[in-house]
Amino acid sequence: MSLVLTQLLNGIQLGALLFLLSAGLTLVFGIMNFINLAHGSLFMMGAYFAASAFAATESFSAAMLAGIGGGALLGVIVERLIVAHMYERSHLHQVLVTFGMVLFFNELARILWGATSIHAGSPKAFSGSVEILGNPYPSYRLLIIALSLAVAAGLYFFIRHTRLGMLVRASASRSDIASAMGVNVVLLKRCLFAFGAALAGLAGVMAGPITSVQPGMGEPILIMTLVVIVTGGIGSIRGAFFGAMVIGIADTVGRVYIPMLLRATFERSVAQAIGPALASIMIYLLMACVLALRPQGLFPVKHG
Amino acid sequence: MNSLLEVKRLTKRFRGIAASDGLDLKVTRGELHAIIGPNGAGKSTLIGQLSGEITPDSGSIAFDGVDITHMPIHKRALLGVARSYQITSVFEELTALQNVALAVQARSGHSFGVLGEVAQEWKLLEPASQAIEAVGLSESMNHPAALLAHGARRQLELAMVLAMRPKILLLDEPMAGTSPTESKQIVGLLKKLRGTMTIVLIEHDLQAVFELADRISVLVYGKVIASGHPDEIRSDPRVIEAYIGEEGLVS
Amino acid sequence: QTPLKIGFLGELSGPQGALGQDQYDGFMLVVERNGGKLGGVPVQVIKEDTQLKPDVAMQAVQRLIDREKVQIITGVTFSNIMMAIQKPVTDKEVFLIGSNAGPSPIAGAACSPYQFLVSWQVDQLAEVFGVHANEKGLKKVYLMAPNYQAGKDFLAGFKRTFKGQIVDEIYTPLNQPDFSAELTQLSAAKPDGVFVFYPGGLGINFVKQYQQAGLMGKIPLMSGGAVDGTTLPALKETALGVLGAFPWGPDLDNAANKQFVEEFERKHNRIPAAFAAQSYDAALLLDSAIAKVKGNVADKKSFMAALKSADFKSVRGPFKFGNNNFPIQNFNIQEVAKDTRGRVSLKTIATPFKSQADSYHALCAMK
Amino acid sequence: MSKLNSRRNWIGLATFALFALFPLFADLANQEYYVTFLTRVLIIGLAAIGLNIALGYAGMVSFGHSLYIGVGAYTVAIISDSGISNAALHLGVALCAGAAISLVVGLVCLRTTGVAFIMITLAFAQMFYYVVVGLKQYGGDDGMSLPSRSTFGAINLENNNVFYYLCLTTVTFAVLGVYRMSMSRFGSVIRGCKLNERRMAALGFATLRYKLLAYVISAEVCVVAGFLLANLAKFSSPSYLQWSMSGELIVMVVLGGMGTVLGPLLGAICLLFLEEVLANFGLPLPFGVSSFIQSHWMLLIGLFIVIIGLRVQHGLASFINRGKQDA
Amino acid sequence: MGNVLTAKNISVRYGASQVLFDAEIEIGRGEFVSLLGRNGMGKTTFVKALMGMKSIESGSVFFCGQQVAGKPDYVIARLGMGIVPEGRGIFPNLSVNENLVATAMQRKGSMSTIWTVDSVYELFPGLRKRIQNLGSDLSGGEQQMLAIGRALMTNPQLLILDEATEGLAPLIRHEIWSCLARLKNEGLSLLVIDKNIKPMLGLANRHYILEKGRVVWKGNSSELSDSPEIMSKYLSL
Ligand SMILES: Nc1ncnc2c1ncn2[C@@H]1O[C@H](COP(=O)(O)OP(=O)(O)OP(=O)(O)O)[C@@H](O)[C@H]1O
Ligand SMILES: Nc1ncnc2c1ncn2[C@@H]1O[C@H](COP(=O)(O)OP(=O)(O)OP(=O)(O)O)[C@@H](O)[C@H]1O
Ligand SMILES: [Mg+2]
Ligand SMILES: [Mg+2]
Repeated sequence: MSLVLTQLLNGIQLGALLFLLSAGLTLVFGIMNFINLAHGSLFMMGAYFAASAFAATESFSAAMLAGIGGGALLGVIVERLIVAHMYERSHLHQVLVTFGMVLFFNELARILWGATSIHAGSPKAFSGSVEILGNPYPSYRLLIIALSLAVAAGLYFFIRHTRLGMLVRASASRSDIASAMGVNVVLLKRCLFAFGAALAGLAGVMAGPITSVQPGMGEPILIMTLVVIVTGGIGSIRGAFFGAMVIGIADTVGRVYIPMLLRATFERSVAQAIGPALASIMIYLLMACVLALRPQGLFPVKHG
Repeated sequence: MNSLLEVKRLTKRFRGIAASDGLDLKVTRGELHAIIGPNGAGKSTLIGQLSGEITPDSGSIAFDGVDITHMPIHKRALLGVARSYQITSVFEELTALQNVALAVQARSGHSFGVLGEVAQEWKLLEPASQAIEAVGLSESMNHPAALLAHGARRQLELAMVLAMRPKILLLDEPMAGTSPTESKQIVGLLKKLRGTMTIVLIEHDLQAVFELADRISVLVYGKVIASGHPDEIRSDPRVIEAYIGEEGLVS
Repeated sequence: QTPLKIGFLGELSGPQGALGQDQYDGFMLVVERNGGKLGGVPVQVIKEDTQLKPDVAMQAVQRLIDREKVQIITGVTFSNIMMAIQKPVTDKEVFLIGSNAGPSPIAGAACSPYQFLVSWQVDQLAEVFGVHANEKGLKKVYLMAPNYQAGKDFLAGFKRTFKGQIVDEIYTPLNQPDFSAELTQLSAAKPDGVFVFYPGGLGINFVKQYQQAGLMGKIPLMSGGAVDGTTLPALKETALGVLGAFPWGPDLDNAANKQFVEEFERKHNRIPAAFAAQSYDAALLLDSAIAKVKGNVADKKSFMAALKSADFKSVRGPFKFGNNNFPIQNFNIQEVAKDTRGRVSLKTIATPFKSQADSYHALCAMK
Repeated sequence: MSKLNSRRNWIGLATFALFALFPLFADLANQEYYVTFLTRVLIIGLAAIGLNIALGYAGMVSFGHSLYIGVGAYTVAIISDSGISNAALHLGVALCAGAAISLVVGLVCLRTTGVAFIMITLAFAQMFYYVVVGLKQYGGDDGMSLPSRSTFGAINLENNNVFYYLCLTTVTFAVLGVYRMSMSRFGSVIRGCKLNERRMAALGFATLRYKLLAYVISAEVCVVAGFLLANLAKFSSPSYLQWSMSGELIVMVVLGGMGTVLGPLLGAICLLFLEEVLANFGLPLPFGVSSFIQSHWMLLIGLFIVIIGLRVQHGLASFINRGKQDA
Repeated sequence: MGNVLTAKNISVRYGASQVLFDAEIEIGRGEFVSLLGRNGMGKTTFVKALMGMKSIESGSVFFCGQQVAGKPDYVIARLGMGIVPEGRGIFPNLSVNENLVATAMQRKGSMSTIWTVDSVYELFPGLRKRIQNLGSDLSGGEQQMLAIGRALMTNPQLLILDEATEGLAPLIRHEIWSCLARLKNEGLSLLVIDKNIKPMLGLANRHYILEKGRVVWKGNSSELSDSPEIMSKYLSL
């Protein structure tokens, strides 16, 4: 039983990481109506910035600063040069431009840091594991969960209860009107994109110590993130949060228990053949089912 | 009485708000039936349910003896239910003629043919150009809809609706936002159509409503509170209180 | 004199690009040392990226053979690429000098006289661990690999030689970057040892997470692919104590290896990985064989014989080709440890296979 | 209008002639490699033509058409694997499988619109990708080799030139077919759905049915492309199913011109030639630029795609049209 | 006191088609000015050009003594131009209260009082009952009141209303007119576009008529009432 709970915790941790990425992506989509496939690249660049900073300073705080700050800076640059020209364009063109950006950034990372994955240090204080429910659990992963919950709470408060948050929501639905009422929407959008990029950078920082920092590391997780926001309801932070948790838990639990279940019912070779295949498409199946029943996702945003 | 459309106990709720609240309505064949009522009374919701874009929670809608409560939009259209939108809805990139030809195509059997060339099919083009002439838009026949002025688009939309040869026409505020000049044109057009088909008209322009309507129903909070001849309605104290106001009578 | 064209096919981009690059660097080390010549003949190495896609590799092979008219193709990083191109290349009677991937079919029934593998047959890596586990007296071992052909072959290879009990055998979806769930199951099962096959980036993920879960040092980790010269710079101290296996190691004590490691480090400023070593050997092999036929590669019979004789000093020490043109060589177990200069590197701790041929050579029709 | 049309026909014919004569030149220059290369261009172009039916004509932005290339390719590989090499059977089974899958996938996907549609099509393609990669008996990650090309009666497809002409014929038929379709009743209905679906329903069209059919047709063209692609390389690779394949197809369609007859083919030619040139960059530029381009050509392709997305609204086909009007 | 707004020679085009040709308008402090014309004559475009929501090709706009032509709309809004846009433009995903607060500006406008949430609720008691409702859940009339309240919360020097009574029931329409009368009495400058000319004849100081993008007539209410040929030619009355 405690094993199941630990697995649940694993799922929550994956969800937490996914949320960090989804939040930025869904924010940018919800407010600017911009679909950013290059979000995974910002994640990757964040991880690289952090790893380089760690190599130079041996300090995780410095790495964090570099990942978040670098992500935000890159966000500003990308927004100015490319994204700002794409807000009014069709989703198709946005997909295209950001698809090109994915290829570009992957190659850029390879040029700058080489094709090999590079070392991303983890904070000394969180390098061990702690005993939870009788099972050892990596304390670093608890840090990820805590950080992600803090971001979720902060975002919720920001969006719901600050005046800036109101302006963000207002611009999301009617940016033309918001601008006519005295809001500098261009600046707001730029900041927001940078903020989303900073969140992606943060996710990259946190993912560095558990995965390999290498070119193309953004794609698999980007696709999971897309699944999260579509399942949760595109453009909604709440949707991103619950979507991330649902997907994180479904993926983790599916990976462990589907092969087990199959093994209990089929003979070993059959179970081993279809188990992993089934486990790896779990989340896509889940998403297809959700969308077939609720095309708007689980928590659609309310618009007029 | 020969009623074409019969709505019974129609109910539709949005998050607690009853937009239709056990609504009953009968529309007689051939009449122009106006529906008025305060903002948020549920008029657009009613039209949405009649045309099929909104599914009612309960109740029934019978059209020409057929129960259409749960019929999909396109089937209703083929039965003869046509609607115009509050904001004109035409195919911007197509010419006026192509717009109307699509409407003709809709009721001429299936469209899975991939061989014939639409631009050569007189079966589609002739009725289309007739409909365009009927609304007085002949000289703009080959202009893209995107280039038409506001009034001309209204005319084009009417031509599309006419080309569908509907039995009933549902009009949601066709005069909203139109200047007196355009309003007069539309009133003129509706006068021409009146009698040739059944029309349900939603409008806040009382002058036009009283000028056109054979019968008026007043909708408040999702219920019909009064129904009758224009003169009865004009003097009904409940209608004055809920909708027209004392001053409204004067103007 | 027009240079002799040699095609180099490798995984040069994408997440696994480091492997191909290492291979290429090892090969070019010899070519450049000889002033752009092999066997006294000027050579032009045309490099083609396979992008880890068999179809792209097929195009590259077509380009090399049909357009560039090469007679020799070397490199080839991954098994799936090898499987896709081996037949098209050898059918055209072009020499295929593989310097990494060695899948079982081409060691067995699908072997060809035009193909020479300077590396090793993949199953050996797993088999050697099985033997090692027996020698160390491990009773219960937990197996994990990604869910694809190579992963399954690996675990099968381990089971072929391991005599103890397999606690569980887990296949994770390919591309799955996170192993938290599996590690939880693993640590609950309390095995004596863990044998995994996770190459490249997956291996980095796995080792990092294994360490964070507090399992490193508690349960010995035997890994295929996870620790080598390309992943250690990313793993650093995290990987200390992990076991790996290769026929070659940077600390092997022979003259050829000393020269190789020293020259490589001077040129590239990093410790070479096994891929570079094998490729270096491939270049030495070609050097010797081309010299024997005096550059007349078109004389296929003689060139084939020259290759087969393997008349060169391998960085691995004893080296000769078996009947299937796969090497007969030693296989070592290595532990991740700090080298004399304090860098994290591989230290040879045992040699369970001495001059051993692979398990499939009997299936090959060549004698 | 008629002048414009005749010019377009003229350009189309000239292109066709160029393609038709190409193998002769290639033989003369002893460069059969380029025949194979051009065959691949034609096949990928065919897939782009297929995608264009959904994307350009019906306005359904599918980010998952690689799925159908995979269906075509794997059907051939799996059937060949069991020893049957009859092309008619391969194609027949592939088309049936394609129809069944696209019907189901289409039905689910078409419940959504906009970005959700883009994402769910992507998700389905990913799902099939993982299934294929996970299934060891069908080669898994390694892909599947075909023992030989499909046999097509008396015609010997093993000959590269013959195979080239087969692809050229298929593409020509596809182009003509799309041209006819765009003028037909069906064509005008799906265009109407793209422009204003709500209105189409209100006019009395069962829009779902038409869009679904357009989706299935579009998928089937890609299935044929997959069938040819597997035969070309005698190999079926899971990378045909990767999302970057879908992405590149979209690039080709947009680059060439959405909703135009020849656009997708033009886009495919352009992009694939660019890739080929960059990856084998031969110009002797100073400061190691050449080798930089050779090894980092993806960077330039990425930039190229970004610029297309930023700048190209109507595609190359419209350039040709505009040029014609000026002339 | 001078003018709040003086605009001259405004030309605007949408792509290839020019919509405004040398249009001009002047609004004095505390004045109620109306902009009349048939559909598609360019009224909304004119207002958008003044606000900076649509870039102008040529012309000058002086607002509160500053040249604002070419400045972005949010700058002009912060200078004190408030708008009730065509189609209301309520933020659908914000509550009534948030709609009012989000874009509020605390400064001295052209009226004696500084507008706050409370004073808006006093003006429109109907809104107070719906404080927590989302903008999208309001009826058309309530949305219109909210749009006016939102504009007032920016404490503008000049309030522009574009078709503020469109689609409203007669009862509510009347309420809006009496509200505008009150605002005028309190000293706010107003520019109003509306198709109901009768109530405006009573309220407005001056009128401008636009025809095909040009100002073809300007004058005060009595001049307009006295020229039936103008009324019938341009306004079909
Ligand atoms: N999709 C929806 N979600 C939630 N509430 C809705 C929705 N559509 C309508 N409503 C609510 O239902 C009620 C009736 O709306 P409806 O649009 O039918 O009114 P109406 O009579 O057409 O008003 P008006 O004259 O202002 O157009 C309103 O209170 C409205 O807020
Ligand atoms: N976004 C646009 N793109 C192209 N043309 C436009 C656009 N918006 C308006 N127009 C055109 O500009 C002209 C003026 O439009 P505008 O909306 O300013 O008129 P209006 O006087 O406000 O009309 P209404 O009374 O209908 O609101 C019209 O002919 C219209 O077709
Ligand atoms: Mg309404
Ligand atoms: Mg207007």
